[in-house]
Formats: sequence, structure tokens, C-alpha cells
Amino acid sequence: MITLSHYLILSAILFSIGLVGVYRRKNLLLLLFSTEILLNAVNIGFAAISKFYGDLTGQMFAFFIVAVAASEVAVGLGLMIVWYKRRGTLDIDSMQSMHG
Amino acid sequence: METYLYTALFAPLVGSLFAALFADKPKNLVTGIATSTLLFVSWISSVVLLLHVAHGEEVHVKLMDWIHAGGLVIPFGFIVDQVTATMMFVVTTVSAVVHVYSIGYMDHDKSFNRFFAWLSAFVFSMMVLVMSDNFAGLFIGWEGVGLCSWALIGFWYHKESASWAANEAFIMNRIADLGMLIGIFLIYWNFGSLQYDVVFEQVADKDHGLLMMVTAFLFIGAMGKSAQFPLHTWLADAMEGPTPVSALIHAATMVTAGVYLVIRANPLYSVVPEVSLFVASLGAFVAMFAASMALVNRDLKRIIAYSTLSQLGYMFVAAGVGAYWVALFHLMTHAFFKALLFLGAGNVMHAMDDELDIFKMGGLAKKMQWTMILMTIASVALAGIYPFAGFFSKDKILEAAFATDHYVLWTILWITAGLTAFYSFRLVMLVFFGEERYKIFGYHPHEAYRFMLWAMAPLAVLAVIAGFFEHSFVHMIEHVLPVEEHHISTFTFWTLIIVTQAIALGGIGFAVWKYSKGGFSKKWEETFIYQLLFNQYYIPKIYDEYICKPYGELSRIFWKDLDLKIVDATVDFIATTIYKSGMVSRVVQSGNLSNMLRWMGVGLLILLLAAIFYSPVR
Amino acid sequence: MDHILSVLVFFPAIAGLLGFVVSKESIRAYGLSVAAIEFLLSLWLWFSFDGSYPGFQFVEVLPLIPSFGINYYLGVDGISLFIVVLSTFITLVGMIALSVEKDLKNMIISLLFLEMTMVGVFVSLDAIVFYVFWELSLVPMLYIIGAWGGNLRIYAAIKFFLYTFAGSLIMLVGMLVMAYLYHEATGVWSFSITEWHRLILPENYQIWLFIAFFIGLAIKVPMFPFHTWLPYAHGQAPTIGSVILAAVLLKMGTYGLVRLPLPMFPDASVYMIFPVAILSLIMIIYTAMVAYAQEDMKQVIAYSSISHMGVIVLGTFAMNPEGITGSVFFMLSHGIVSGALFMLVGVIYDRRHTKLMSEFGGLAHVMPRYGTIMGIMVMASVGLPLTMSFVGEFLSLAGFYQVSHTMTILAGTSIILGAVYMLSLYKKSFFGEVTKEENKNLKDLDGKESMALWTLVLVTVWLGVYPKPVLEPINTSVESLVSFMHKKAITKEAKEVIKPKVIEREAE
Amino acid sequence: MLEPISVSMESLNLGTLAPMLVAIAGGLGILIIDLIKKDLDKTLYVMLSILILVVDLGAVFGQRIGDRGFFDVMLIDGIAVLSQIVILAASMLFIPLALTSRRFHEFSYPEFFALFLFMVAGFQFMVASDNLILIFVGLETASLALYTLIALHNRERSFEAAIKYFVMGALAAGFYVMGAMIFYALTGSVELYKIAEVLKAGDFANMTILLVGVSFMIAALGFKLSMVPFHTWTPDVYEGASATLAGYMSVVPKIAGFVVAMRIFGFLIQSDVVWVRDVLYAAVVITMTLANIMALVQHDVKRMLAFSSISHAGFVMAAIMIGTTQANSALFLYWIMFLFTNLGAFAMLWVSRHKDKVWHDRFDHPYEKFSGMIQIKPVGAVIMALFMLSLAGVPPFSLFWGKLYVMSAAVNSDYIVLALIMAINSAISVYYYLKLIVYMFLKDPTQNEGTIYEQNTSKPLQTIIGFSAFMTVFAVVAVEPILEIITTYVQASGF
Repeated sequence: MITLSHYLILSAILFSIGLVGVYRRKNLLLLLFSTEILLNAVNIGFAAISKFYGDLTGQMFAFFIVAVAASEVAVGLGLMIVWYKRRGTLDIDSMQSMHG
Repeated sequence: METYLYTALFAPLVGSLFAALFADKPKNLVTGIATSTLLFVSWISSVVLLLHVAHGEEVHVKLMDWIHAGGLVIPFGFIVDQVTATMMFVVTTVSAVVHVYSIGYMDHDKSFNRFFAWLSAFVFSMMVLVMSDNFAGLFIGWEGVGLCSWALIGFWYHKESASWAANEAFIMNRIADLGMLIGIFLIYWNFGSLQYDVVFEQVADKDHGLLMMVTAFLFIGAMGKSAQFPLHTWLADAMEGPTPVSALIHAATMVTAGVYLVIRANPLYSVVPEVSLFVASLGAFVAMFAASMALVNRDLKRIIAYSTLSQLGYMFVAAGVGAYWVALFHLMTHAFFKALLFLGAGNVMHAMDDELDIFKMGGLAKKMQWTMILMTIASVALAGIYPFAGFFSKDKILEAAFATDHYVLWTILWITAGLTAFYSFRLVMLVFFGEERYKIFGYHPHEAYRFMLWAMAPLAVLAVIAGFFEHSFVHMIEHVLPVEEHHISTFTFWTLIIVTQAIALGGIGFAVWKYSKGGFSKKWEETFIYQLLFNQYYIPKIYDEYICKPYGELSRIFWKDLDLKIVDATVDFIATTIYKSGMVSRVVQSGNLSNMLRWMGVGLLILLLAAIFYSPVR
Repeated sequence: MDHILSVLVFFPAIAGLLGFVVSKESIRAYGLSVAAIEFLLSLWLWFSFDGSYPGFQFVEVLPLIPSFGINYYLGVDGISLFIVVLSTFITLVGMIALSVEKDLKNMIISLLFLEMTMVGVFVSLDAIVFYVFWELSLVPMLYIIGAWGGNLRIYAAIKFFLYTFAGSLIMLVGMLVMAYLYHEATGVWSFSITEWHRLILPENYQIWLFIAFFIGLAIKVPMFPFHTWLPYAHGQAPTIGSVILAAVLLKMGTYGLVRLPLPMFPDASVYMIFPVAILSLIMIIYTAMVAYAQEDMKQVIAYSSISHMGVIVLGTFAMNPEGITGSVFFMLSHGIVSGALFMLVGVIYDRRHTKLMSEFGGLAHVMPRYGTIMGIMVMASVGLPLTMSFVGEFLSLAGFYQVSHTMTILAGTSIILGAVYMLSLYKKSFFGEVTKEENKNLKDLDGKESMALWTLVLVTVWLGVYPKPVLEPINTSVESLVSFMHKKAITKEAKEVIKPKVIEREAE
Repeated sequence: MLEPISVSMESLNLGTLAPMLVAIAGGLGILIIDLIKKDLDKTLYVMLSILILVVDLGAVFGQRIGDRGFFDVMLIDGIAVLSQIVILAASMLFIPLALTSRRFHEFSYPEFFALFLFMVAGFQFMVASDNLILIFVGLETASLALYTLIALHNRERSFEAAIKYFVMGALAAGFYVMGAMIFYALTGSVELYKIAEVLKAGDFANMTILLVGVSFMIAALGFKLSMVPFHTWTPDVYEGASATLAGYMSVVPKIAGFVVAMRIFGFLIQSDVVWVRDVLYAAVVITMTLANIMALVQHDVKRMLAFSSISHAGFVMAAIMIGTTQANSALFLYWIMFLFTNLGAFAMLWVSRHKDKVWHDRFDHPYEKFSGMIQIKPVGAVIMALFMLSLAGVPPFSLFWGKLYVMSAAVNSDYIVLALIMAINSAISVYYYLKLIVYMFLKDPTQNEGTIYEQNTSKPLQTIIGFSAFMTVFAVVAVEPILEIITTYVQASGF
């Protein structure tokens, strides 16, 4: 039997994977993927809880998250393309002109 | 009478301000004449007042309110009673003489006008001092004479030694003034007023300890002005000033202010025998102490200064044993003959181009006959030989000491009388008689201006005859000062006189004998005693070594090491620490996106850990 | 004229704004006339002041932030009246003697703004308005020190600003707590100082609040160990800056002590007498010694200021009319005397561009008039009777004598040590032979310098001989202040230590 | 089987949406105009934007306080209205800054203005709702628009800034939704008022889990409000963005964030969840102090202002932590005062913006640039000094009153130590503001060209700066009426 807690644990694991990805990856594109994983991990949680409570709100939230994630991707990819055009790399370490 | 009072008081001030107008102008005889005239006016007023109060009356006026704060009310009030009138007479007489004398003495000085401005200002301050009817007013005069003394000692300010001596005098006096100030505070908080009459009325119902404190602190003030041990060193150094100044300020008037204070506050002192005894003992000590230093000194003016010191000691003994009127009497006679002595010394200095070493003089009697005569009169008076003024006052002091059973004091004073006679005539002998040593040094002495000698004449006359006024003086003074008859037998009385006269004459005789034969041998100068006395018991050296230098050193340490390196450095340290921590915390801002994301993670982690492990009661 | 105080406060500011329009050539005349008008206005204030009424006069109230109890609330009593007059007077005199050539226009405008803040501090009766002027006074001073100062001017200016600013922020917290407590007690918000005076607080609250206020004020005074900004500020500031700083700005601290913590926290004030007195004693003796060690004339006077401020603080904490009247009067006299001394050092600095005493010697010979005035002021600073300083110093010490004998004796050493450093300064620079070639042909005082300085000399002597017109209104207000404190005090010790006038004591 | 949902138009209460709709429609309208006719001048778009914002503001004023609408997700309470007014006013002051005398690339795009209006709408959504979903949507709308606006400045550093901001923003969004999920899991609701009710009813049973959720929320909002250590983006983004946008960012997104934080943490603090209070206390102190000491060592004025705005945000967060009516009013007062001053300061930088970096190979506005400005441009220097003094909290300039009120709020709730920390921090902060004044007033100029300080100047910019300066100086008169309005609104919404 798969209960709510399983979903939530899955969600937590995915979230952690996303987090680790955010911290470890040096490529901007992979960073973007990792943040998507983060958001979708939460989506799973929302959907499961929504089912558990028999309440639609959670699913609505999940939809909104999907929508926001999509627009994020749009904006993010746009920025990255510009960056790549200028610098020819998507390595994070290439962005250190501002510090201190 | 009020008019006379104000005239006596303010005439010198007017003179001073008038002279001050010309202060930075070249010499102008008018200043000298104007100030002298105004002083003469003041003298006349003083004499009128003296005659007026001689029969027991008093003049008491209030000019205006000075300070009024809380319960403290201090008016500018002036009182002329018999003590004040005597002081006024002494001050104006000596001042008038000195002013006239100075016209000649300062003849060639380019700061002629400034000199008279300060000299008259001094007289004004002194008048305030003696005429004030309250302790605060006295303090005004007290500080005022200090200021003028500072300016006049340092009159030739281009000389390092003069300006140094001026500062020394001022600062030494300030130390004592603090004591006086504390005394005044004590009086105010316990008597509720600073008026003499109000304070003295309440003496009877005050606590003995309190009175002791009051008198002790006031006496500290007196010690400074009257240069009593241990605050005496400034007086000898003050001889750097022009000689008329020494005559007026450092012999006749200002230095006796301390004695005046004790006399004025006699209702307080007479009920505290402990302090009075201390006053007397210190006086006796200083009398001998100073006389001993005068024995060997080679400096013309310093010898006289030490003699002044010694005579002040006499006065304090008199005041200390309760014979206030005797103290005042001696104060008066002393003022006359000591001023005369100084002025004579001034003539000598003039003649010798400001040379002071008496061993470079000798045989001046031929060139300066009149000066010699005047100085000898003064010296005889100082030595206390009958019938000169000194005899009457000094003898009374010895008698009072003896009669009040202070035999030790009497003995000291008695010996000192001999010493006094000796050093006085040592001086006279070395300066006026014997070998004409000045020729070796190429001096061309000459007698002073005639009018200077004439100016000295009144003092000479007074030095001779003042003593005969003893009875009228007593008659006058008994209105304000206690005059008790001493119960000693006629035999003792005469014995005392004879014994005293004997030692004085002995001193004179020894001096004349010794120095007419060429004085002491060189060997004497190598002995320890001689060195000790010659170096003033090493006291100035000790002060310099153990007070001045450490003070300077400590100040520098406070500044360089404490203020800059600790107090200020702490403040700067706090500031730089904050600034440096800014530099350190910049590492957070590495600009690397990974790091920035990690910081977010760290933040989250801390929050989560806090959420789990930190759970305060809701 | 009901709004004379507002006029006094804002006239210089408006004049300063308009000053931007005035051409560079005429700006000195402009500044002088504005300062003169302001001074006349303050004199008018004095003459229309009723000296026998102890409370606040010419009161103006205008709601500013009424919901938070902040009002534009002005008024003067005998204590503040003369400090106001002093501010306008010193500004005028400083303006007369002003020797700055560079950016004169900016200087004059800053001075006018500074004048506004100075007057503002002394007439405001609302804590926040007080605070506003208090802080605002730092800004023109920062500029004056920083723009016209010596080599270390920027360091000195920033140090001055930061130090005092930090202190006053702590005072601000104290004010907020005070307002809160007032609100708790009455249910009304109020920052009115006169209202606060009426609030009786428990002793432990009083002590904390006292400390908060005291730190802010002590830095300004400046009390040991918060004094180190002052030598830098003075050492670097141009003459006019030092004059105003010493004469008026420092007085804000001591004035604040009389106005704020004393009547607000009488019990705490009594409780704190001992520590405060110890600090004052350190100030008096220690800084006097440090002053003696200085090589720079201006630093001597700077440290002497600290030493004298110690006596003022001590007088304030005497808790009797004699002491407080004395300390208020001493504020005035120190303002005049130290102002004059700084001006005098400025005179020689303008001529020789150095202030080191070793560079001089024999100046009395070269510049006799200068030497005379310096001598008078040195003697005034030393506290000679018949100068203003004596009255203040005498009363302050006399007042404190009632509190502690020993400490007064120690504090009294100020008259000795003061003589030591002041006379040695005078001796080193004015006595002796003229050794340096450059000094041989120095010009004596010129017209404007003489005018400014003789005015100060006149005031010093006039108020030393006849202090009554000033002393009386001060005394009236102080007496009512002290009896108010006496009534307000709750602890037994405070009741004992705070001693109203003798007659009142007997009447009880 | 789900029931069909019938919705009556009335219960939707679409009026509550009106302000945001105005902004969105306006943005679309601008795009359409561009479609119809290319290459219209930026002045047109600027004026259009202002007009749209005016209408928007009118719509905000037209709302009834206490209304809910649109499936009850819109909440029009006092602080919603108040913060919208602030947002719109700040936007209106900001947008004319586009009217520089020099041409800047981004302002020639109509998209800039459209995005700007969308962003405003996003902020309005954020503040006018207590539904976590809507807050999220508003937040993301605004953020995404903002990333783009930053990037539009079209310099390498702008892109770098935008990317940094974007990536961190995405992570923060993840935190936010995670937090929201935990709240939802605990209470079954995403409406804050319901969450509060449920939690109270259950007497905060699952405290630890709740606190984990709160932690995520703090992290997410901490990013928006640039709390240490989530602040790292702030200086870089400010440096990369144009001065004008940086000024805008330091004011408007933060007020929106504050309102959300007030809503989320407010009920927790009011129900005495001590943990939240303590953690916020620590965060506030760290944020204020660390930002301050880092600002001390900056070489660039804009970067310094970035750190200073972090510190100011920390200062104001204290008000939320205190949570009394006075504190919340103080927050708004502070921020309104901050608005004028900060906008003015950034506008001054904007005016002096130079195409080339003549002063420093990295910075546009190093301190050295302003050296001796008083002698070259006295009026400019005085105005800049006014802003700096105000930021430092020197009375009687605007920010002093804000600080006073916040500190008073702290004192009144017995946070005396906090008030002292605030005082000390203010004192530290004086140093770096003073540094600029020192450069401007006390140092000698390095060049004689006055034009360097007015590269971009134009009448509208001067007007804005003059207005800000006026408000800064005469704030004392405005405090009372503003405070009255604020307190009414804040009280009306139960804070």
C-alpha cells in the first residue's frame, strides 16, 4: 500500500536531488534542470496531499507551479542563450566579474 | 569718610589704568609722575582714615553686590578699622616712596610705563586685600597681588630666570591659595556667610574640630603668600624682579599678607591653640631656617630676601602666641626698614651695573655715602638695636613668646636675633667697607639720583622713630585686637631686653670684626655646613628633582603612553576592528554563483537545524 | 513679540540659504550683518526676559507629530538664555575675526547654519527637537573641520562626527524609553522635556536611563575617557571651528546635563554622583597634566578645555544652587575665555603657520598688544578673581564642597595645574628672547582681530566684576530647579544630598 | 465525481482585480501600439505608463477595505491598499527616470515598459492576497519580469546579474513552494487565515514540522528581502543593473516582500510562536550588522548603497519581528521615507552615469568620482549629501523619523537591547555615508568638468530629484499625516 508518506518521502528525495544538483553543478543549463526538479518534487507532494485531503487546492497549486516553471524556463533559457552568445560558455565560474 | 575710603582704594587703580594706556609706548615720564601723585593722594586719604579710626571708630561701606548664588551672597564691601588703617598706612607709605624711587630707578628702562602700570595695579590689589570686609574680597586682593607679583617678577621677561621665577612664584602661591579656597568653602558652608563680622560672631558656637580645619586651611593660604616653609623657595627667586618691586612687594607688603590674614582672623585663631601653636612653631623654625641661609649667601638681594623670610617668621610667632598686635606692629616697622634696605640695595645695584655678588663689591662707602648711611640705619633697625624701630617690635615678640611660656620658641628667636645682626652687618661690611674689590671687575660705582635718596628719607625716619609710637599704636589697636598685659616681673623684663640686646650687639660686633679682617677663610666654604646653607638645604634641588621633573615626566607619559596609546587607541581599535571585520566578511561576497547558492543552502540548513533542535516554550 | 525664539533659530538658516545668492566679494559683509542682527535679536531676548521668573518664557508650541507626542516646543529660562546669547555672540565675534580666505562663502553659510543648530539646541524643550538640532550641529562642524582644517582634517572630522553621533544615538534610545515610560504612566505620548520632568520613576529605571543620557552627553562634553576626539578636532580645525566648538558646542553637553538627567532622574543623579565625580576628577587632573606635556599651543588649550569642563560637570553634580549656578556661569565664561584663547592661537597661526611653542619665544616683545590680550586671557583661564572664570569656578567648587570635601580639594588642584600649563605656555611662547628670525618682524594684531579680542576681554572683565545681571536670572532658575529636584526625589539619600537654598531648607 | 462549480459574477467581486487588470491591460496595450506603429519615441511610452499607473492608483483607491474577491483569493485589507499605493507611487517616480538626455538602449523598447507594468501587477498581486498560490504567482510574475528588465540594460554585467538573480530566484521559488506544501500538508489549506485557524485549533501540535515549513518560508522571503545569508545576490545585481532599476529594486520588491512576510509571520508571532520571533531577531541583527560592516569597505557608491539597502531591510524586518501595530505602522513609515531618499540617491547616480568607465575599470560610481564635487557642482553635492545624511539617519531628514519610529516600537515592546543594536548600527552606517560626503566636500576635485555629474540630466530627472530632496528635507511635516493614514490602514487590517 502506498500511503501519503511514501509520496512525501519521494517528494523529499527528489527535492534533495534537486538541491544537490543546484549546489554541485557548474553548468547553467544543469542548474536550470535542477531547479525544475525542485519544483516538480513539490508538485508530487502537492498532488498527493490534495488527494489525501480530497481537496482540489493542492492540485491547483501544482498546476500553477508547472505554469510558473514553464515561464521560468522560457526566461532562463533566453538569458542563457544571450550569455552563451557573448561568452561561449555556460560555466558558472565564468561569471565572477562582480564580487567583494 | 566714604570718599576718603574710595579715594584711597581707587586712586592707584586709576593710576594703573592711566599708565597702562601708554604700556607699549616709549618711556613717558608722565606715567611715573601721575601714578606717584595718585599714590600720594591715596596716602593722604589713608592717613586721614587712620586718624579717623584711631579713636575707635570704623568705616564700613558696601559698593555693590558681586556674587549672589543660592545662599551665597558676596558683596564688594570694604571696612576700615584700626588693623586695616594700619595696613593701609604701611602700604601707601611704602608704595608712594617706591613709586617715586622707581622714577629714578627705572629711568633707562624701555618698559618704564608698563612698570608703573603694574606697580600701581599691585597697590590697588593690596588695598583690596586689606580693606575687604569678607574673605572672598580678601581672596580677590590675594590673587590680584599674586598676579601683579607674577608680572613684576617677570618684568624683564626676556631673561629666562625672571620668567621662570615669576611662574614659580605664581604656582607656589596657587598651591597655597587652594588651601585658602578650601578654608573659604568651609567657612561658607558652616557659617553661611563670608563676611568677617558674621563669621566671627558665630565662632563661639562652632565645633572645635571645624575651627581647627578652617584655621589650618586658611593658614596654608597664608603660608604661600608669606613664603613659609615648605613654600618658601619662590621668595628668594623672586629677587629676579626689579629692586623696587622687591622692596614693595617682596618685603614690605604682599608677603605680609599672610600675617595680615592671621591677624584679621584672630577670633578664629585665638580659640584654636593647636593651630596657633603650629603657626608659632613654624614661624620660629622659618625665622632660624631663613636666617641660617642668609649667613652664607653671596647675593645682595637674596640675603635681604632671606632676612625678610626670617622676619616673617617672627611675625607668625607673635601671631601664634596670641600677640596679634605685636605681629602687626612688627609688620609695620619691618615694612619700613626692610623697604629701606631694599631700596638701598637698589642703589648699590645701580651703581654696580646690576651686579649682585657682594664679594665683588666692598669699600663702596666712599662713593655712596648716603646710601651707606641709609642702609646702615635699616640694618641696625633690622638687628633690633635700641632705639631703632626694630628693637621695639622684635623685643615685644620675644617678650610675648617668653611670657606665654614658649621658652623653646624664645630661645630660637633669641639665637636668630644674633644671626640676624650678624648677616646684616656682614652685608654692610662686605658692600660698603673693606677692600675695594669692585675695581678688579672694572665697575664704576656712583651715587644714585638725589631725589631717589630723598624719597628714601621718610622710610629712614620711620625706621628710626616708628618704635616710639608703640603706645599710641597700642591705644589705637586695642579696639580690635586683644592686647593683654604680660605678667612678667620687671626684672625678667629687663633681663630679656639686655640678653637680646647683647646677642644682637654681639652679632654686629662679630660681623664687623670678622669682615674688617677679610672675612672667613676659603676652607670654611668647603665644609658641609657651608655647602648645605649655600645650597639652601638643597630644597630647590629636591623640588626640581622630585616634584617638577617627575611631574613633567608623568605628564608626558600620560599624554604619549596613556592618552594616545591606550585611551585613544582603544577608540581607534574599535573602529578599525569593525572596518577589518568588514574586510573579512567580504569573503561571503565571492561573486561565484555556486558559492552564493551554497550560502542560501547554509542559511536554510541553519534554519532547519534550529527548527529541529531549538524549540523554546511557546 | 511672541515668536522671537523661532526667529532666533531660523533667521540664520534662512539667511544662510539666501547667502548662496550673495556674491563672493560681499559675503563677508553679509555674514557679519546677519550675525550682528542675530546677536541684537538675542540681546532683545535678554532684555525682554523677566529675570525674576524662574520658569520658561517665550514659550512656543506647535504640533509636529502630535499623535506621537512630538511638538515644536521652544522656551528659555535663565539657564538657557545666556547660552543662547553666548552662541550668537561668539558667532559674531568669530565672524569678525574670521581669517579664512579659501571658499569664504561656503564657510559663512556653514557658520550661519551652525548658528541655527546651536541656538536651536538651547531653546528647544522637546526632546526630539532638541535631538534634531543636536545632531544637525555636527554637519556644518564636520564641514568646517574637514574643509579648512590641517593635515589630518578628514580623520579628525570623521572621528568627531562618528564619536558624537554614536553617543547621541544611545541617548536617543534613552529618550525613546523615557517616552515609553511616560506613555505607560499617563497614557499620552509626549517628548516634552518639561512633561518628562514631572514624571517620577523608580530608582533602578532612573539609573539605566541616566546612564543612557549620560553617555550621549558625556561624549559631547567630552568626559574622560570619551575625550580623545577633542584634541584631534581642535588640533585640525580652523580657528573659527575651534572657537565655536570650544565655546558653544561643548556646552551642549553640560547644558544637556542640567536640562535632562538632573531634573528627570534626581535619585539616579545622586546615586551616580560618586562615579561622575571620579570621572570629572580624572578629567581635571589627568588632562591638566596632559595639557602640560603638549608641544602645540592649540593642544594645550584643547586639553585645558577638557580640564575645565570637568569642573563644570562637578559643579553640576553639586546638587545645590551654588554649584549648578556656578557651573552654568562657568559654561559661559569658559565659552568666552576658551573662545578667545583659540582665537589668539589662530592669530599667531595665521602669521606663522605653526602652533608649536618651540617655534616661538619672546612674542611679548614683538607683539605687545597680542601678548597683553593673551596674558589677560591666560589669567582668566587660570581663574583669577575679577575675571568671569573665577566666578564660575569658585561657585562650582564651592557647591561641590558640600558634597565631598576630599574630592573638592582634589578638584581644586585645577587652579594649580591650570596655572602650571597655562603659565608655561605663556612663558615658552611669549617670554624669553626672540630666537627665531621669522618671529622678529611679526605684525601685531590688526584692526578686526583687536576688535574681536578686546570685545571678549571686556566681557570677561565686566562679568568678572559685575556678574549680577547674568548670575541673577541663572540663579533664579537654578534655585527653582533644585527645589524641584528636592521635591521630586524619592530616595532618602537624594533628599539629603539635593539641597535647595538655605532659607527654603529652614522653612521646611 | 466532482460537482460542477457554479460561480456567480457577484461573488467573484471582480472589482478587487481591477488595479492589476489595469496594469496588465496597459502593458498589453503598449505592446499593441508597438505592433501598429514601430519606433515611437520613449517619451510616449513613459507618459502612457504613468497614465496607466495613475488609473491603477485610482482603482486602488476605489476599493473597499475588507473586501475579498475572485474565489476569495484576493484580500483587500488595509496593508494591501497601503502597499499598493506605495508601489504605484514609487513606480510613478521611477518611470520618468527613463527620460534621460542620453539614449539608453533599453528604453527604446516598448517591451521594457510592458514588462515594467506586468511587474507592477505582479507586486500588486503579491500584496493583495493571502492565498499562497496567488502570492506565488504574483511573486514569480514580478520576478521574471524583473530578471528581464535587468538584462535589458544590455551590458555584460547586466546579464551576469540577471542570471545570478534568476538562478537564485528559482531556488528561492523552490523553497517557497516547499514551505507552502508543508503548510498545506499540515492544515489542508493554502489560505493564510485558514492555516492560522487550523493551527490554532490544533494548538500548534506539529510544531517541528510547522517550523520546518516556516524555515523554508523564511529562506524564500529572506531571499526576496535580502536577509543575510540569502542576500548575496543583492550587491551584484545592483551593480549590474542600471542605477535607476537598482533604486527601484531596493524599494518596491521589498515592500511587497514585507507585506507577504507580515502576513505569513504575523499570525505566528501574534500567536506567540517564540521560535519565529527568536530566529527573526537573530536574522535581523545579523542582517543589519553584517551588511553594515561590509558596506564599510566598498569602493563603489552603488555597491555601497546595495549593502546599505540590505541593512535598511534588516532594520525594517525588526518591525515585523516586533509585530505590534506601532511596529507595522513604523515599517510603512520607514519605507515611505526610505523610498524618497533612496530613489533620490540612486537617481543622482543615474544622472551621473557615464557611457564609458572613465573612473575605474570595474565601477561606474567609485567614490573618487565624486571627489571635490562641491566645488564643481555645489547644488548637486548638497542634494547628494542630503540623501546621504538622511540615509544615515541624521535628523531632521526623512529617514530619521522612520528610524525613530521603528526604534520606538522596539522600545515599547521591551526590545531595548534591539533598539541599542539598531542605534549602534546606525552609528556604524554613518561612516560609509559620510565617506561619500567626505569625498564630495572635503577632498579636492580631480577634474574640472562639471558635466561629468550631469551626463544624463534632463528636466524630468531634475524634477524627480528635486521632489525627492524636498520630501527628504521637509519630511517632518509629512510624518504626521502619513502616520495617520498608515495607522488607520494597518489597524483596519488587524496588524
